[in-house]
Amino acid sequence: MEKKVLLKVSNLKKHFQIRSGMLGKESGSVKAVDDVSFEVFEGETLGIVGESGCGKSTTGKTLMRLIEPTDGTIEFDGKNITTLSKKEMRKARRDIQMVFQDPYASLNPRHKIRKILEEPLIVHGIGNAKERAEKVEKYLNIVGLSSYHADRYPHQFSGGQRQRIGIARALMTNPKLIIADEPVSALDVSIQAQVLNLMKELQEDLKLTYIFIAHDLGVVRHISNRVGVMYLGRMVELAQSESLYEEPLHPYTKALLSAVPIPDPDFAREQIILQGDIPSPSNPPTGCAFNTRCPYATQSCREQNPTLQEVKPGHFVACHLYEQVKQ
Amino acid sequence: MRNKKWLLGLFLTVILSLVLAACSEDDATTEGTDTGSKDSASEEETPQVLVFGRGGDSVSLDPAIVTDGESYKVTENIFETLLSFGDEDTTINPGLAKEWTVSEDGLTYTFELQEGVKFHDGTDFNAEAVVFNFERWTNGEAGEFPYYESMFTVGGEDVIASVEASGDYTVVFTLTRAQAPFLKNIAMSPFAIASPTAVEAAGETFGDNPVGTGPFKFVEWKRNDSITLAKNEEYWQEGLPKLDQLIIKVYPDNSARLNALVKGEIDLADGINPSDAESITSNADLQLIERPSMNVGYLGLTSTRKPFDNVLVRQAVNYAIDKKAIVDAFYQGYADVAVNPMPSSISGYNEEITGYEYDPEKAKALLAEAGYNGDEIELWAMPVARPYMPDGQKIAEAIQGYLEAVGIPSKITTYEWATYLEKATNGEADAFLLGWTGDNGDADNFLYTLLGSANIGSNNYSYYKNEEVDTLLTQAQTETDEEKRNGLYKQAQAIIFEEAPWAPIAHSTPLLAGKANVKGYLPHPTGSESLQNVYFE
Amino acid sequence: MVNQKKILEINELETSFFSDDGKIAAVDHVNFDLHEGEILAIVGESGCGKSVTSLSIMGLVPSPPGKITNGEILLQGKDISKFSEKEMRKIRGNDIAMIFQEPMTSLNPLFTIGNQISEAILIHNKSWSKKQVRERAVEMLRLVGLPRAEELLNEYPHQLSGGMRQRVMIAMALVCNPKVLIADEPTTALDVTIQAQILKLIRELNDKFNTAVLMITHDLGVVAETCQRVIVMYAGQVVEEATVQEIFKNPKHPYTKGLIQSVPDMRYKKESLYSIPGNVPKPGSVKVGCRFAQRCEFATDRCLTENPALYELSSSHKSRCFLVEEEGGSVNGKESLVESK
Amino acid sequence: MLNYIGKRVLQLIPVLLGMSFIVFLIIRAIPGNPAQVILGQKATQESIAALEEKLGLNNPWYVQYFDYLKGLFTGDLGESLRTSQPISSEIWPYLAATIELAVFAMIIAIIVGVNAGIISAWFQNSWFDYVAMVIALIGVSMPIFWLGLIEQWVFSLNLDWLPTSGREDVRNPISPITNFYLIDTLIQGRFDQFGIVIKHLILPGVALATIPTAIIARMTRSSMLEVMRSDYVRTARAKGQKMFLVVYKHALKNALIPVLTVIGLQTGLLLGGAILTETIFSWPGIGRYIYEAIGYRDYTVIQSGILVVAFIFVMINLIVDLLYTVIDKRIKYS
Amino acid sequence: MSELTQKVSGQPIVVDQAVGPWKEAWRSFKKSKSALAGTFIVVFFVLLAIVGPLFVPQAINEQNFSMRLQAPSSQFWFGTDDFGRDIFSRIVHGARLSLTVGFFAVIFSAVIGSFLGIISGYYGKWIDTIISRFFDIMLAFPSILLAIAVVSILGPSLQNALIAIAIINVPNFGRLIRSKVLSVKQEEYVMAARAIGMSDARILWRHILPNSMIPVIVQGTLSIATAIIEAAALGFLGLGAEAPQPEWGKMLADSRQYLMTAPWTLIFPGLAIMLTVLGFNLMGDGLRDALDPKMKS
Repeated sequence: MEKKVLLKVSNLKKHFQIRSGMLGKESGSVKAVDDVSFEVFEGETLGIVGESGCGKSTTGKTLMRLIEPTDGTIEFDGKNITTLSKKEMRKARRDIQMVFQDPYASLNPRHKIRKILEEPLIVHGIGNAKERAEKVEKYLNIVGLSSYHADRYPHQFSGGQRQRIGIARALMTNPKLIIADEPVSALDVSIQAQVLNLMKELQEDLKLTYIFIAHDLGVVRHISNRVGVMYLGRMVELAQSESLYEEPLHPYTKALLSAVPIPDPDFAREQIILQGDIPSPSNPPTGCAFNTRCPYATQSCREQNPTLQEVKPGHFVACHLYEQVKQ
Repeated sequence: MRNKKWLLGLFLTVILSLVLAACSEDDATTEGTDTGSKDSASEEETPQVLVFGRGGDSVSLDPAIVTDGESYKVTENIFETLLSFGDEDTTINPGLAKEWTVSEDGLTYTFELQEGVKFHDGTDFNAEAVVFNFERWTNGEAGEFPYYESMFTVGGEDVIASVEASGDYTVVFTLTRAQAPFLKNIAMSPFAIASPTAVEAAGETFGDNPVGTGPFKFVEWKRNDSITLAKNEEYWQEGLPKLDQLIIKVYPDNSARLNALVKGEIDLADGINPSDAESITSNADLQLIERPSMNVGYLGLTSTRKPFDNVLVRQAVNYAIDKKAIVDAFYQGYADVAVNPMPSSISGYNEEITGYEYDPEKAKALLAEAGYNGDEIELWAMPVARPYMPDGQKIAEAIQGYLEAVGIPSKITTYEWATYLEKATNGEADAFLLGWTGDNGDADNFLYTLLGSANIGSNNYSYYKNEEVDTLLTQAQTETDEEKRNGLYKQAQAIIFEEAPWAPIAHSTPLLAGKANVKGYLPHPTGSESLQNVYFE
Repeated sequence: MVNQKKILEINELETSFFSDDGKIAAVDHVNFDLHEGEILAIVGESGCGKSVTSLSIMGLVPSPPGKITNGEILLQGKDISKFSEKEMRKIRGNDIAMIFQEPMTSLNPLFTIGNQISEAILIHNKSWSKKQVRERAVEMLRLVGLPRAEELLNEYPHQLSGGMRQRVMIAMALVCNPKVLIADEPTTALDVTIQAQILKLIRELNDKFNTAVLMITHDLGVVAETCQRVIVMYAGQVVEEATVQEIFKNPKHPYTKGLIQSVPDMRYKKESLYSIPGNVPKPGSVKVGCRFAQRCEFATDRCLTENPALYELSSSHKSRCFLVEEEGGSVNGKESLVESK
Repeated sequence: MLNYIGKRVLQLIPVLLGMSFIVFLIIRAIPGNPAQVILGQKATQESIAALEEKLGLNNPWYVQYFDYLKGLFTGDLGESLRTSQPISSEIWPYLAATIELAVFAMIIAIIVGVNAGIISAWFQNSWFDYVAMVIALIGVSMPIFWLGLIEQWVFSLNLDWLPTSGREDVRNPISPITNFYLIDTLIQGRFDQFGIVIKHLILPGVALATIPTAIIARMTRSSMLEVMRSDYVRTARAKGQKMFLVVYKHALKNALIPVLTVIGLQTGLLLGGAILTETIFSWPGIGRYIYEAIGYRDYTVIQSGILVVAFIFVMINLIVDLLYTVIDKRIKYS
Repeated sequence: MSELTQKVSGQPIVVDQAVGPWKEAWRSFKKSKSALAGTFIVVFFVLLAIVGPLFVPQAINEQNFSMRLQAPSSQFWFGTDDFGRDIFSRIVHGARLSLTVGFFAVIFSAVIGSFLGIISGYYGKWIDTIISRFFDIMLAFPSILLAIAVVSILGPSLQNALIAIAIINVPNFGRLIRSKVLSVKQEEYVMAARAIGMSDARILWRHILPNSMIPVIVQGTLSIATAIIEAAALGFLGLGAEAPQPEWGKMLADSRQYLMTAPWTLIFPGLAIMLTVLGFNLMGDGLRDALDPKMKS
């Protein structure tokens, strides 16, 4: 069955410049996102995982052009949104919405919930005052809050409730795609489960497509259909989530999965403990970014940067080990 | 760890310095009182050091190039003029010239100089030195010797045609026109004789290293702070000066200066507020010293501006103000109520004029007659204390009250002193407070300078112009017969009184104060005097 | 394990915070023992009182507004909760050491690593020579697996990565051979791969030195991988205490059950996660009844009016739930002792 | 580091240039004519015009400005219009007087302020804390010219403990070498005079120190309170460190950074803004020098005086920034 | 899901009222005794300025030389000055002048400073460079000298002193706002606003401005305090209020010569300045703690 591609990202790059010296000359750049390509199908959840500094959040924000990409194209619903004017892009955001990590910081502390939720509607000129009020109530109910909550301020809510509000805000304009950037990492486990369940229900009810960015591999597996693993600004592996979790191919993915503590004292496994730290993205190693920590690194890994290749149907990996296999 | 040491170091240093301070404080106090008692004991062996506190620093110590009174206060002690004023008046006395003769036509003056006088640098004082000085001034660039220009040029023409030495100790002056106050002019501080050697050697910096023949030698100048002079051991007048050292110290603030005097930090202080007079007289350690008055403080009424273009309004203002009350309140009685534009001590003063009495009813009547419409006027008050008016702001406030009472509303306006003068010169004020201190005690220096129409745009701030007055005043300038000359001035004063270009307010007695043991100090009406006769008892 | 020597006993500990609204007990009559050489986990969600418990043991509850208002903390039989600040200083870092959640902020940014480790040594070994101190510092840095130990001594914390800093913290904590190490969320701020390194290190050091470790965490995965026994806290109270096997295989308290079920397990994909409804109550807000009753699916009227005791199912398993009482749990041990007092 | 200093100094150039330009325009916008002021009330129109020409005041303003700039680039601050003295030599005694007073005041302010702040934070909500903070608040609310007067009234006139004004005992004058009298007297071994200088410094120093002390105390307190809550302070306590050392070693060094900013800023302010104190205590300082120059319309003195003060101000800021790097190795300027 | 909602709402902790940030701030403000004391002082002086002049015993400019320099008595509570004017009455009137100057000077500098700061902080780039350099220059000026220069240009009067004080305070506000805008710009809710497609102008007005204004309110209150002192200082130097206005600084300057003989002429105006300033400082501190606990001096 051919699924419809909702979002197609090709060769996305975001380099932050570092300036120094007397005249602020550009002395280098942080390659936060470096040549990332993937597709998102309608109705699915694409998880993006990685450790801090891997560029997953930057990728998410670049997709909405909250951060302007340095290079590459983003096609949304068949339309190239990288070339849209600022104004057109603002309109396009009606269909792509975002849920943020920090439910404390992403709500304006001086606005009541009603105002926060109404804002997207006003911005996009949807409905009159009455319709807007109704819609606010409706979505408050949808995310499990009550209509009387509309007249409260953000600080009167708990973290989980605030994240529900954040989700409600994202839903107000009936978007097609929601980019959720670490939506549950600031929450306690029991609350996290509530929010994850809510997101899943909403996806089914409202036919949403998610890009779910997180560092918690358990959470990502739970919610995603497909998962991409990022390391130092690059996508190192992308596959169906079953395939990725059961048979990870990239040495980094393997190590990452084996490092996750399993809440089961009887579960025995051979842990791969990686040596050393993640290199700085401003000064990444040459060749494969992972070669400094990779147990299988060869000379070519130090010299050449592997590309993301489909080594099994629907399973992409960027590693020299598999290039050879394929050839 | 390093950090801690640093802190500790700082801490110790400070503690140490505080401890040192505490210890030495005691020493200092005892020593301080010691010197104090020795001073007052006036023992021969201990040096007599007098500290004179004043309000501002000198601009330069070259008297020829400056115009400010603070500079002359110092140069009077370093330099001497050919002729000198009397101790407390402006009579002419010998100075560096012991005798002088005037030709009949008043165009040739011959001076016989003191012999055996030496400048502080050892240069001989003689006729050549006098000639050198006058030539220096005559040949100066425009604006370089402002007083020489203003006193010895009339209408762009030099008054002094030549100065020649006709012997080692004889100097002959030839004038282009007769000048009645010529001798008084010669006696003025700016025309003090400087050492030719030093002038040539120092060039532009002569003002920092002044060398004269006076009773004191220059020692040191800490700008804006103090100038130290030492006794001239070789001074030609026997037994003078009596002080060994003279320190002239700046206290810009009147109260600070008085405090310093009370505390014994200084011995003499000028610029005493009249309001402090009482506390000084009641203090046994202090004496109040009155400087003879040679000034006038007045309320100028710009006669080119409404409503003061009307003589009736000007007269009304004169009637409206209770000058006596102002003098009592703000001069604490240390002033005479002014009637004429010049003080009574100056010859030519018209005693027949009694002035406008305080009569608000009459003022109202005059205003009604003049058809004054009740427009608000600007009443300018000077921002700084002047010898002729210790507190312009407050006097303005008082005048404002009096004017209000007769129906002239006014708004007190102040500018910074520099701006104030400039704007007043431009005739921008309706009514303004100002004053004048005489330079040489001559009537011309008051009446012509302040009310002659030639000085409109300069010192005639009230823009007063009366042809009759002008004629009288120019006649008087060249009239050498004292009697006739005084007659002319009396006539002029009568007209000025009627025309009322000012409301003269007071001839103040500037106050000084000193320690009770300071003797022999005779303040001079011009404001600058030599301290050669001063001593401690 | 039970027979092992108790090194730390917490009896009826109550730590309260005082504000304008009155007294709020953040730690409410908590009892547990820590045995020599074991790793004991205190697990719970934010605000459950686990961190305050650890600070109470260290005598570092910020005061004001906090204060230990009841109970005793016995370190090898001596009640250190009654110690003066001066006496406490001799305990801290020497008998009980602590590492914190944020290795980024737990090291003083303005002093070198060497300075900070030496300080920890010198406080309790005043007579040591400079050389001795330095050698010990290098030894400790090597022990926690840091390369270039000698050079590190002259470096500042910001020059190190998060993982390295946490190693430094551990080295610093162990420098005086403490009997107890309190690790307060030691890996929460770290990436997964680094977390694995640190947890491994803690296990190794525990093995090697037989130091008892009190591991404060919210991550059940960490608990399962490192600990032998577990204490579950909820709203200031201990709600369950058991061996790690029992907790995961046979949890008794509904909260523990819920907690375990709500964790997304990376190994499986569940259709829907179990979620505990509602929110964690604010400290002091539940005055009567079981503190979990509002969120508990088994809650009865009794639960709303009566606070359950910590019932003992076996010598190694206790749970604060009336269901356990019905199963035959009994009140004994310290709790009964103290209550009967 | 050197690179950074160079860069900062380069950055100063536009600021100082802009400043010289603004000062130049402002003072020429002030009505009043320097020639008139110099010659005084008794001057004639001719002599004023002549003097204007001599001083170059009748040139167009931009010519005057570029002449002035040219001088600046060759290190020449110009000559005072009034006294014809080169400003570069004239200004130093004033500047030294102000620096001595300001440094004295800042030492008082730092010692008292920092310690009061530390102790207040350490014993938060104690009586000391309350009293110190109330005093500090009154301190920042104090019109210091009034305080100076009251000080004189109490300590000098009524109690007769300290001199009213000036820098030295007039009868026992100090021969200046560096013009820092504390240093000069020590060089000359005149310890009696050193004590006298200290006595003269106390009243104006305390008046001047009042506001900085209060600000530093408040700043130190809030900064310390924040630092005291930090993890590394908890770490230090967890090591068993003595509270005194925790406070004065671990916490203080960290808390010092924002305090340092305030110290720098206040020092800068004292150097230029002590006009009132200098007037009341007859202190021959730079503030009064410039203030009087405004009165005399001594353009060159105002221009150069303000530039020098501004230069010192920005240099202090630079030094403060560099001190950060000494205290905090995380801060790297490159 | 409805079940869940019920559970949530069934929580015992339900705050049923919307407690806005302002109300919250007021609550914490009320708790601070010193803030209340400050407010009390400020309100007292404001009332004094508004209605005081109606009740004072004597017309302030009525001169009576027979009553010069009278010590405080039941007739003249604070004594009389050298015009025989009642100092108490003059201080009451002076409150109006000082508060007016303080208030309006701060309003002007806050408005201009905020405007420049917002432009600079929000648009950045070369505008920011220019405005920031301008602020640098202004700040490097010794501010009192700048004020003196401004007054010298405009002529000494209370109104011009106000303008001078407003000018010297502009960079303080400008810098404050600029840094606040820069930090608010980084807040996640601003990112969130952009994510819903909001335009820059709207973000500026709805999100950045309201959240940046808090420090302005706090700084404004504190600046009124300094502005009052600055006005008094200018008055003291004779560059502020014109005679016979009873401005406190000018009253001090006018009475300096009576320090020894009639100290009451100095003590009361000085106390009035100090108390008013203290009031604003206390209130400003309280506001800071209540509105913006993170903000530091």
